[in-house]
Amino acid sequence: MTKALKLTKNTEQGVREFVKFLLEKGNVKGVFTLKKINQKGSVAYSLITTSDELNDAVPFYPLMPTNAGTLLSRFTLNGSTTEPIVAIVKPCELRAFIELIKREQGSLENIYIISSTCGGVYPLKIVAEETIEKNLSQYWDAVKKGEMNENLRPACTGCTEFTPYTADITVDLIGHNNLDKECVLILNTKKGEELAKEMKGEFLERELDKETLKKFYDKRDAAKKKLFNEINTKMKGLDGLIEIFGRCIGCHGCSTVCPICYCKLCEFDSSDSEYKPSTYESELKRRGGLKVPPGTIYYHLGRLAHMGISCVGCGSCEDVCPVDIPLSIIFKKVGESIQQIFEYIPGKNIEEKIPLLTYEEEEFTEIEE
Amino acid sequence: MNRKIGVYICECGPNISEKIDIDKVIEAVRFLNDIVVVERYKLLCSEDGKKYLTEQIKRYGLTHLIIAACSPRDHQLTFMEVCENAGINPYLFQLANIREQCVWITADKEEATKKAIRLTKAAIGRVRCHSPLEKKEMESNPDVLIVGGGIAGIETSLQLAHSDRKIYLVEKTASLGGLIKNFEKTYPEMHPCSISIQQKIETINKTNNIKIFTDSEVEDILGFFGNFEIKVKKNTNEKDSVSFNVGAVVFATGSTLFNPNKTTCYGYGKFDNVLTALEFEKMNLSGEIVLKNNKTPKSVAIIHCVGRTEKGYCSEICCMYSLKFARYLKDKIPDIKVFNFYSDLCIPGKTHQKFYEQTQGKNIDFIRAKNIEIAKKGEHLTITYNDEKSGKNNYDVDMVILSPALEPTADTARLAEFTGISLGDGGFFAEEHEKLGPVSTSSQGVFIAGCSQGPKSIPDTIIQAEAVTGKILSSLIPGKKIEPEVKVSFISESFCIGCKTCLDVCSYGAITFNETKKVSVVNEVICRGCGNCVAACPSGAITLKHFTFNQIYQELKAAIQ
Amino acid sequence: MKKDETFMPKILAFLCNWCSYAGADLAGTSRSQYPSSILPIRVMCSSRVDPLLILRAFLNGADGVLVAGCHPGDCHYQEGNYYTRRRFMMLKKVIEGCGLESDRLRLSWVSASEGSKYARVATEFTKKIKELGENSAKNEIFL
Amino acid sequence: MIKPAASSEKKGAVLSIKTTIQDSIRNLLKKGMDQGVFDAVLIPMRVPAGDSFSYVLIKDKSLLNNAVALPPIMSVQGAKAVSSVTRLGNGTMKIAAVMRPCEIRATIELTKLDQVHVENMTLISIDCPGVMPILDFIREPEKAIKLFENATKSWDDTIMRPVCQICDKSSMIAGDLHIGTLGTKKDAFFIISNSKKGKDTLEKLDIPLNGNIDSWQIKVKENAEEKQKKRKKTHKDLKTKIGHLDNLLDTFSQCINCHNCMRVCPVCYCRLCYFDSDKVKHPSGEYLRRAKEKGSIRFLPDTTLFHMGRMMHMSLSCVSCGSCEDACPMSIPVAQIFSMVADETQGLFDYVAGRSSGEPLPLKTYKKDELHEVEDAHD
Repeated sequence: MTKALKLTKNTEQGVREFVKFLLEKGNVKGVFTLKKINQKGSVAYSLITTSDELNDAVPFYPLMPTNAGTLLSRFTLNGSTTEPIVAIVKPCELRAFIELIKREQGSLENIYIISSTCGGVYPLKIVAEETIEKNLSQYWDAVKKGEMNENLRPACTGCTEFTPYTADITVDLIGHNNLDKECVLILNTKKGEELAKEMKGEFLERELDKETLKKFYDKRDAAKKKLFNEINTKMKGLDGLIEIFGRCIGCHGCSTVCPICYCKLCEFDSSDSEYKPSTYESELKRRGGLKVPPGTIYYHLGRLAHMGISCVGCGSCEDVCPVDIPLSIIFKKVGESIQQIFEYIPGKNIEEKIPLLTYEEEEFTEIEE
Repeated sequence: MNRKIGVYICECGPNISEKIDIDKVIEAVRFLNDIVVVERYKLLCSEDGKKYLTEQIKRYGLTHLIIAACSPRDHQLTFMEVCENAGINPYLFQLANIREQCVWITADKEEATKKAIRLTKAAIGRVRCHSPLEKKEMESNPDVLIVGGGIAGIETSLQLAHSDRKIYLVEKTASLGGLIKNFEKTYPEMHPCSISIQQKIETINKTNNIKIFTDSEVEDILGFFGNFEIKVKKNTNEKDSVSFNVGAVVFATGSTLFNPNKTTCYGYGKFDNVLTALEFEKMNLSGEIVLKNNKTPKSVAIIHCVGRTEKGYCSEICCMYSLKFARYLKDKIPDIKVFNFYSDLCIPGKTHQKFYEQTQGKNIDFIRAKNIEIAKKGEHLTITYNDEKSGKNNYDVDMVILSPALEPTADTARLAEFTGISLGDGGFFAEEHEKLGPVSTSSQGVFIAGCSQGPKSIPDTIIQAEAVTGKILSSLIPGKKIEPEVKVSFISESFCIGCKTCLDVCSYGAITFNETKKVSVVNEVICRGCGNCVAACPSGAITLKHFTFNQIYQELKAAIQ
Repeated sequence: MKKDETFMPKILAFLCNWCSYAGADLAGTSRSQYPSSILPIRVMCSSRVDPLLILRAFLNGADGVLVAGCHPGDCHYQEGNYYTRRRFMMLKKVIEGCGLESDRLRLSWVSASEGSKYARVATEFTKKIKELGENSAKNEIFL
Repeated sequence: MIKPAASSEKKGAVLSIKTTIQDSIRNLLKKGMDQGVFDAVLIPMRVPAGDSFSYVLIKDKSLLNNAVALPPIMSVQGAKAVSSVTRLGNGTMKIAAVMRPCEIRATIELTKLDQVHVENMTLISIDCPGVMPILDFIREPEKAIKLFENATKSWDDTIMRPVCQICDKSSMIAGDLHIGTLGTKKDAFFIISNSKKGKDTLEKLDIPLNGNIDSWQIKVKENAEEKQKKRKKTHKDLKTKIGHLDNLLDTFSQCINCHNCMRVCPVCYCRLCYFDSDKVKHPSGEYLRRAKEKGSIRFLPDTTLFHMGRMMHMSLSCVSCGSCEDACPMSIPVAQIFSMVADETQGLFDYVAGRSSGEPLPLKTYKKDELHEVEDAHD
């Protein structure tokens, strides 16, 4: 059994007060969490240093403006944080951060991670449409009952990795009946225990309810299979790919927001990917015509080859796609199929090497004919 | 740049001319961009051919050269030399292999001609993207550090000392000679051994350009081939450390014996009169073979293959020295009964079989046994075992000699880490290539000789010592600069994101990380130009010179179009 | 995909300099016969073969891509081919996951002494590619 | 203010439409290819799935049958397509590029930055009724095509992007040739030359420049004046709405830093944007310090800096094409804001982005006697 801290407040309020306490005690000097930033109800990740400002924090808001993995990486890219902070992030954001750390793009040092079992987030367009507030009570109702919500990001609908692996503290959300009366913080690590030690509340032994989560997993898994099957019927041959990606406008927004795409300058934006006039001429001779700018399929397949191994399936790519290409499901599907051959779950374990940076002498002997 | 590419197709006597329609190839490439001349010639690699090429290059003012002929494995260097002599950078040349991989693999003349055209076009596509590369030269230090004063180290030192260079020989114990100074005789000829090693040590002491450090250890090795910085410290005095520079390093750290204590069944360390092979050699060298109670043994068991299962390899020499022990015993105590317990006899080599037969002839028993256990029974030792046919069996003997496996010495791992080389099976130094590079390592300029590379006999050790000598003599010539590989990787600072992916995949430790700039940097002297890092880098920040993305891409594009 | 008996595929073969290129040379010197469809590209080590190069070749209309290197454990550069194998495996999954024909890619270990193996791989692979037919990417406009 | 070309330079022909105007344009281009006037044509074409259009560089004449000179959407700004083909040089092909006026103008801007080479290119524009928001098309392509067709006939802009609804430069501004559809009879359209290259091209195509284009000129002028009024009003309203810093911050508060707006912008030509570079990546201490100053900072900070910085970098060349807004996942009215700022910055220098390749970029030149209003008053 793991240690846990129970507060008799509704979960969001409880967490807010917990981090307020940490800030006031000086245990941390900053809180990184989602926060309402204006009257309109816009929500953004913020770095908060005073407890007053925490009143507007909405740590479990079902929205991911930017994958927090990217943001924490940006925060610690030029050296680990000089003062301790606590970050409240979603499981896939934590996993993305871990993947980035493996690539030397950040550091966990001096950062306490609070995460939760995650019911998924809504697509960002819901903010533009200003309809999110209407959905909230229904959202939390479903989470409480361990049921799936509708109209989430497709990536969330098919997400089976909704439990964090390496958080110091996990907040019990999915299937937690008393969400609005109590707040249960599961203290997974020594770091987490240490942090919660002086907080006023009831300390008990508690774990996430495996059975509830298994049921939830099964629902998600079925949804995922359905999504994968749907995309599989479309992804048939080059023609199928062109049908899907043909409307891509080449903004590369998917790679800009992808937490795993960490390059300074993407190879597909570099001069290596440019066509010379003579290239166009020889291509035209052969094909009769060529889409301009060219290289759409190459870009998407190439990106899969680059980051598929670490894709955490957060769905940010699809959310920013101006032409609604079902990127998140494609990347999740292909990503998982790559990850499976190496039995790798991105971001699960910080010690585990990225499969492409290591090898075993005896493996995949079947592909060599 | 205004390119002027000349294309020359070699008839290779009848080899190529009869198999394809060379004129069709000429037709197909004549009007491509930048081509100023396309010709055929009977044999380009001949002296006449080379002269012809030189004249052509000058006559047309060629900037790039394409030759369609044999495999680059045959004449790439020949033609690069022609380029250099004729004033073209040798890397502005490309050889299309239309012989081995084109005309010789099919009888269909038409198909072969088509393929030859594709390959020639591919070479042209590639050469257009070539950049000149300049030979690099570096001053190098001809001196050599040899770690380990056993037979491998001594032999290497003596061999190298004949050339004009200084040798530093570092031995961690108080005296040179290694394990074999304890051996009375060597098999199979049973010649005296300790005497000849003494003579070698005397010679080494007299040789001026060999500096010997005994009771000393290597503390650090920095740098690379041609320019290593060495730090050696005295074991007896922590503060007493010396630094010097060398151009090459030889690890001849030898091996040590598997400790039989690790398995309880032999009673080693528990019962009297259970000795290891080395303890027995020492006893034998001292003159008298006796039991603890000073009595002469009447029966002795020699147990082969001690630790073989645990280590997972056969140590090659134990069977032979066990036979030698039987000889020692018979020579000194003619009535003695000797039992050899073995699991597999290893007696390779042209003279060893004879030695084995002669040893057998002297009424010495060989028993193939499993599950050997030794117990004390009064004054005696009882050996219980399972033999091949009759099952469980036992013998009582006065003395037991264990022939343990050889394992690397304790400092092997430390030295490997200094030089960035890896450890192979059994924890011995890993050679560059099991067959093709048995004494080189992944770090250029670091060599291995003797048992530090794996268990081996004295002759094999000397062969390696001589091989290392040859390698050093030919690559590290006093007064001559060394030419590091020029086709190496290069990392663009502005593209590098600092994820250290390249550091992980490089087998040579050729890439380091600049912590201030947060970018990876290739040490061009260490890089061997395999290109692994290039394919690993997601940012496209790494270029392998002469095998750039564009060069390969243009080659393949021209090939399939 | 059109099927055509006279179809002569264009198969790129990335060969490592030390083993497979030498093996391919040996196939020639020992006059092993195999289809002229194979177009060799020499690289120093199979690990130089960036998956993106293969992707580009594929989208440029190469009917097949063969990557050949030293046998595991025999790499001239010690361990390059182990990385090649992982990258190749991954690329195959990407191609497959996107509904494309991953059979157009093949990885083979060919040592310097395996001329006949090289000829066999070349023959088999050509046969396979002939079955698959021409790579439609060759004439595609909307790539 | 637009400086129209002197009417004497504008000469045109009246061509008859046999089936549809699209067909007539295709035939004209085919004729050009047949006669070797063009080796290739850069023109939009519907993608195989039918859910978008894409620029295609066509050499095989038969492909022209699927070309659409005036598609309902602008998936990729045409200047980006021209840049992709010619950034590294003119090449040897003579190319006819058929684009919307704002795409031609962006192309002209890029000539000033050496990002396109149009010496071998004939730029052909067409009267533009605007484009629909891209998602409106993707979600219901067939319906959108009908809607657009009707809107083109009636010149009704209500279904178009907001920024198209206030576009006062939707006819011939720059380029070599222009296809006029305003003020024509049902079965005819105009082809108007706007440069020597345009004139030569028509000569080679045996099209005499003796048509009466007055009705077109009148209609274009009317249209531009009407739109200009609307534009000014919209900008004024917008300014009152976001004129204050707080409001501006509020407008950009929804920005998620995807930088799509920059990526699709035809005149944002940098390979690596300053706002994506190391220069905007700070050590953690710096972020913490800034958070402590205010009690809290948005992470990432500097979103407004990005947008305003971008205004500094590109508003002088902004052609108000609206690509940015189309690509914004958060539906921030970027294009409208940028068009407002662009009108002001360009107005400072009496500069109109893409009006003429002869006009130097304002920040690459200066006049000795100008802009004294920004100086401190001195005696």
